[in-house]
Amino acid sequence: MHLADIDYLAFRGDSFWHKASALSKLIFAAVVISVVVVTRKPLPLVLTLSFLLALLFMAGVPLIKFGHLLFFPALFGSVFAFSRIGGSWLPVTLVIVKSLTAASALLLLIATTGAPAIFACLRLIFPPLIVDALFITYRSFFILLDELTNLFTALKVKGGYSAANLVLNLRNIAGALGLLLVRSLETGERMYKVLVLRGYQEGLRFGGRWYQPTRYDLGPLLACFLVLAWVVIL
Amino acid sequence: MTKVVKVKCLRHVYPDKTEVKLCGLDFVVRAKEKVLILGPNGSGKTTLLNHIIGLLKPVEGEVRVLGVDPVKEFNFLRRRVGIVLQNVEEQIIGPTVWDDVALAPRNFGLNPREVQEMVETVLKEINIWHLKDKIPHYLSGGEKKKVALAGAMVMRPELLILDEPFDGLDPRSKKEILELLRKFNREFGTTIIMANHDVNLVPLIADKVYVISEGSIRLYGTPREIFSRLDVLRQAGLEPPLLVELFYELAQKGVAVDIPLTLEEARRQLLPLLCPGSP
Amino acid sequence: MTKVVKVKCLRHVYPDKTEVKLCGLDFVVRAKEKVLILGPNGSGKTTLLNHIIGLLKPVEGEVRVLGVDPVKEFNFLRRRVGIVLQNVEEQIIGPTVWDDVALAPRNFGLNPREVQEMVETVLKEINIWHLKDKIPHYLSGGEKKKVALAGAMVMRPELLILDEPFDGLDPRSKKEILELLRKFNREFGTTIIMANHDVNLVPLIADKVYVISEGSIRLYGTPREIFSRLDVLRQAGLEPPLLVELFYELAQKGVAVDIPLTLEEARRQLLPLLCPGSP
Amino acid sequence: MSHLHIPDGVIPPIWLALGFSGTAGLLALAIVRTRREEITSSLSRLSVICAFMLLAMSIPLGFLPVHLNLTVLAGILLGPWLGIIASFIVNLILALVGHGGITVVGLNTLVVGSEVVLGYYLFRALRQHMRPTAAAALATALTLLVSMTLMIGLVGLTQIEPSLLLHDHGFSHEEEHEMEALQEISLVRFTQIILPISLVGIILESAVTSLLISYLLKVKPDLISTPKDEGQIEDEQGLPR
Repeated sequence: MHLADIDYLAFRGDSFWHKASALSKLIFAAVVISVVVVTRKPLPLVLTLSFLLALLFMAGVPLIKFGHLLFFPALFGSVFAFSRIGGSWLPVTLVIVKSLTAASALLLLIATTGAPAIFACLRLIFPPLIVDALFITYRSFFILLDELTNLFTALKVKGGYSAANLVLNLRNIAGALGLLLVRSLETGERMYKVLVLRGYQEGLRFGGRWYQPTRYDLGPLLACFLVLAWVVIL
Repeated sequence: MTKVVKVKCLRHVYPDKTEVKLCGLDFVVRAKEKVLILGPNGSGKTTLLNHIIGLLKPVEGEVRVLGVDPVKEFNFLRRRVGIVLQNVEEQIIGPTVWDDVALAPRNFGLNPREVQEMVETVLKEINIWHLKDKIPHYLSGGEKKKVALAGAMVMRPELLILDEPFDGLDPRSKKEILELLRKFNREFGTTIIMANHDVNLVPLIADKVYVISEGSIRLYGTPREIFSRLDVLRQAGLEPPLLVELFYELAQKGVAVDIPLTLEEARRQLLPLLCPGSP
Repeated sequence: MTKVVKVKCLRHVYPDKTEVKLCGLDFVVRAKEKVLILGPNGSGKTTLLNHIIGLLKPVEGEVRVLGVDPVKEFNFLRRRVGIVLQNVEEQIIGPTVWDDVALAPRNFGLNPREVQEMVETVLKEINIWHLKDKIPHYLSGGEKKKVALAGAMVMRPELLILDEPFDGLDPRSKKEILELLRKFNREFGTTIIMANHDVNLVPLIADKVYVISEGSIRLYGTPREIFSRLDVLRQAGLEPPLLVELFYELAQKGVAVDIPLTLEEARRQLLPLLCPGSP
Repeated sequence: MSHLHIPDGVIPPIWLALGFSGTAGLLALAIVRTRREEITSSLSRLSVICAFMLLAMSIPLGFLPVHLNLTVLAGILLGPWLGIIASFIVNLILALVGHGGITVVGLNTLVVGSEVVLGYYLFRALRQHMRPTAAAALATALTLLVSMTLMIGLVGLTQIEPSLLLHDHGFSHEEEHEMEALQEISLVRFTQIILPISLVGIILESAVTSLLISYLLKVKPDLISTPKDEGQIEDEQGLPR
C-alpha cells in the first residue's frame, strides 16, 4: 500500500502543488470526485484524467512507482464493468476512466499533502473523537511500521521468508504478526498513559496552520474552475 | 529545604500478582535537587517513578509529591510535573514536533498566543526550533529525546522526572541532554529525578544518589559518599567507574588520595604525587 | 589468515535519496578476530552491517563475505552467518524461547531430531536452558539478548554479527554477554563483528577496532593503537574512557606511563611510581 | 472478502448516499457509547488496532491476490462499538491511498462494520462451547461467509447503474435489450470471479485470526476480554480517570 512512501513524498516534495494549503487541494479532489460520480460524458472525463496526470507529473509524483495505485482501481473497475455490462466497450471504458480519474485525484491529494493536514481539515465535518483517532492511528502506524520492518528483517536473516514457500511464510508471518499485535496493544497502553499525563481533552488541536491560505492555493482553485468549466461546456 | 517528593516503604501488587516492594531507606527529594536513582534493570526503578507520577496506586506505604497524594491529586500535579518516559518513541504523539510540544498547554486550555509563546520558548531553549515542522518518524534517536524533553518542559514544571533518559544515545547526544538538564535546574530551579543504571553518570549530573536493588533502597548520599561504598554498589550489580576503582585501590594501598569525581580531580591529585616539579 | 569480510569503498543510496558513503580505509575482518566498529549514531555503522549481511545492495563498492557476494548468495550465507539485530524486542518471534531458537534450523528444513539437539546445545551453552519454555515477552532485557544470541548461534555460524549488542543492558548483563562472546570466539573460533558507540567496551572485547564517523572509516587498529589517537576519537564524537584520558594527560606531562587498557594495567603502572616501597 | 474494492464512479449516487447516511448514523451511536466509557483508554486502543490492521493488510502473502483484513480480530479486541469506528477509520485511510473508492467508504464501513460486530458476538457465543482458538477460527469463517453474501447481494442490488448509463447516451434499443438479458447472468459471472478468491481469503483469514488469538492467549490473556472487564483491571491499578 506504500503508505510510508506516499507520506515521505508528501513531506519531502516542494512543488507548487505541495505548497498549496490542504483545504484547497481537498476542495479540488472533492470537485473531481463529484464530477466522476455525476457526469456520464466521456470527453470531459478523459480531459480531466489527462489534466490530473499532467498535474501529478508536475508535482513530481513518480508515476512508475505509484502507478499500481491507479492500476488497481482500474482493474477492479473493469472487473465490475465486465461482469455486469459484458462486451460493449464504451461503457466499460467509461467505468475504467472514471475509476482512474478518481484514483488520480486522490493520489494527487495525498502525495502532495501531509496526512495530518488532511485530518486537520476533516475536523470541519467529523466529530472530534474520529479526528483524534485518525491522528493517533497515523502516528501509531509509523511506530509499528518500524517494528514490523525489524521483525521482517529478523525473519529474513533466519531464512524465514521466501517468495516461493507459502506455508513457511504464513507460519512465520503469523508469528511475527502475533508479536506485533502484542506490541501494538502495549504501545496503546503506554500511549494511554502519555495522553493521561499530558492532560488529554477530546479534540486534539493538531494540525498547525492548515487553514492559512497561501498564494499557491490559486493552483487548485483554478484547476477546480477548469474542470467544472469543461464538464459544463462540453 | 522543602520536600518535593517523599516515598515511604512502598508496596505494589501488579494485576498479574507480581509484588514490588521498596522499603529500606525513605526516598526523599528536596527542592532544586538533581537526584539519580541507580539500580540494575528490574530493580524497581520504574515502579517507584510510576508511583511518584501517580500512574500507580500503592497497596501499602505513603507517597507525597509537592505535598499531595499523586493519585488523588493527579490533575493538580499534571501541570506541575514534567515527565520523560523510557520509551520516547511512544510519547511523541503529535504529527509534527510543534504540535507535539503544544499538546499539554493546549489540553490545559491555554489560549493560542500563550501556547505559541511557550512552545517557541522551550523549542529555542532546547535548540530544536529548526525541527518544529518535522514529522516525528523522520527524527533521530537523540532528536526524539529532545522533543520529548521539550514536551515535558513546556509547562515549566517544578519537578522533572526522567526514566532512563540516556539509553541508546551516543556520547554526543548524551552530553547535550545532560547539559540541558543542568541548565533547567540552574536557571529555573527545576527539581530533577532520573532513573538510570549507568554509574558513570553519577559525577556528571547527580547531587544525590539512591541505590536500589532487589526492591530495597540500599544506599543514599552524595556521589562521593556513594563511591566510598563500592561494596554496596557491586552487591547491587552496578559497576563503579574505573577511575573511582583505581583511586579506591590506591587509597587502600596507603596512597593519600580521595575518590575523584572528575578527570580534573584525579589529575590534580596524582600530578603532585608523581612529579613534584610540575605545577 | 583468511579474510572473512572485505568491504571496499562502499556507497549506498537509500530510497529517500540519503547517501551513505563508507570510504577511507578498507574494512577487513580476518578469521577468528573480534572486531568492534565504533562510531556515533548515524555514522553509518548499521548501513555497513546491513551490507555485510546482504540486506542492502551497494550502489558502488565491493562487499565480500566468506568469499561471496552477500546479496547474490543471501541464502548461502544465512546458514553461515549469525546475526543479532539492534532491537532485541523485535527479533524474538517464537511464542516460547525454545520455538524462537528453533526458528532458523526449522526454516532451513532440518529434521526435528537435529533441531532438538541443536537448540538444546545452544541453550545450555548460553545458560538459558531453564528459560526454554518461557514466553520471551516477559523476559528481562538481558535474558532477551541471550535468547537472541542463542537464535543467532544455533546454526554454529562461522561469523557472528551484532548491532549494538549492549544497549540498554545493565552492567551485570553486559558482562555476561561479553563473557559468552569471548567463549564462542575461543571455543568455536567464531569471528565476531560488533557495532557500538561505547568506547569503554574496546578493552573488554576487541582485537581490532574500526572508527567510523560521517561516512568514513577514520581509524583502524588494536585497542592500544586506537587509544593513542584521542584526537581522532574526539573528532568522531566518541568519548575516550576516563582512565585512558588520565594516563594520556599524565604521559603528556612527562610521566613515564603507557595507555592502560585495564584497571590492572593502570594500577601496575601507577603503584611503583607512587610508593616505591610497595610490591 | 472484507471490504469492497469498488472504485469511484461505479456505484450510482443513491447507493453511495445511503451508505454514507447509514454509516453516519452508526458512527454517531458508536461515539455516544464510547464517550460514556473511558475515552482516553478507548482512543489509544482504537488507534493502535487501526494501525495494526493497516499494517497487516500491507503484508505481501506471496503470489496470492489477497491480503489480510483481520476485521473479526478487531471486533474481538475492540468490541462492537469501537469496532465500527475502527472500520470507518481504516476504510477512510485506505480510500485515501486509492484502495477502494472514497465515495464507497460509507458502504464499505457498513460491510466491514457488520463483520466486526458479527465477529464479536459470534466469538463470544462460540467461546462458551469450545476452545477460544477454535471459536476464533469458526467465528471468522462464518462472519466472512455472511459478509461475502452481503457483498454479492449489494452488487446485485446496485446493478441498475450500467443500463442507466446506457440510456443517457442514447444507445440503440438492441444494445439495451442485450444489456437487460445480461443482467441476471452478470451477477453469476461476478460471483464466479469473486468466489474462489474469497474462499482462499476466508481460509487464510480464519487461520491467521485463530493463530493470533492463540498467541495473545499465551502472552497477554487479559487482553481478550470484554471492554467492561478491562475497566475493572484499570481500577485496580489505580489509574485515575
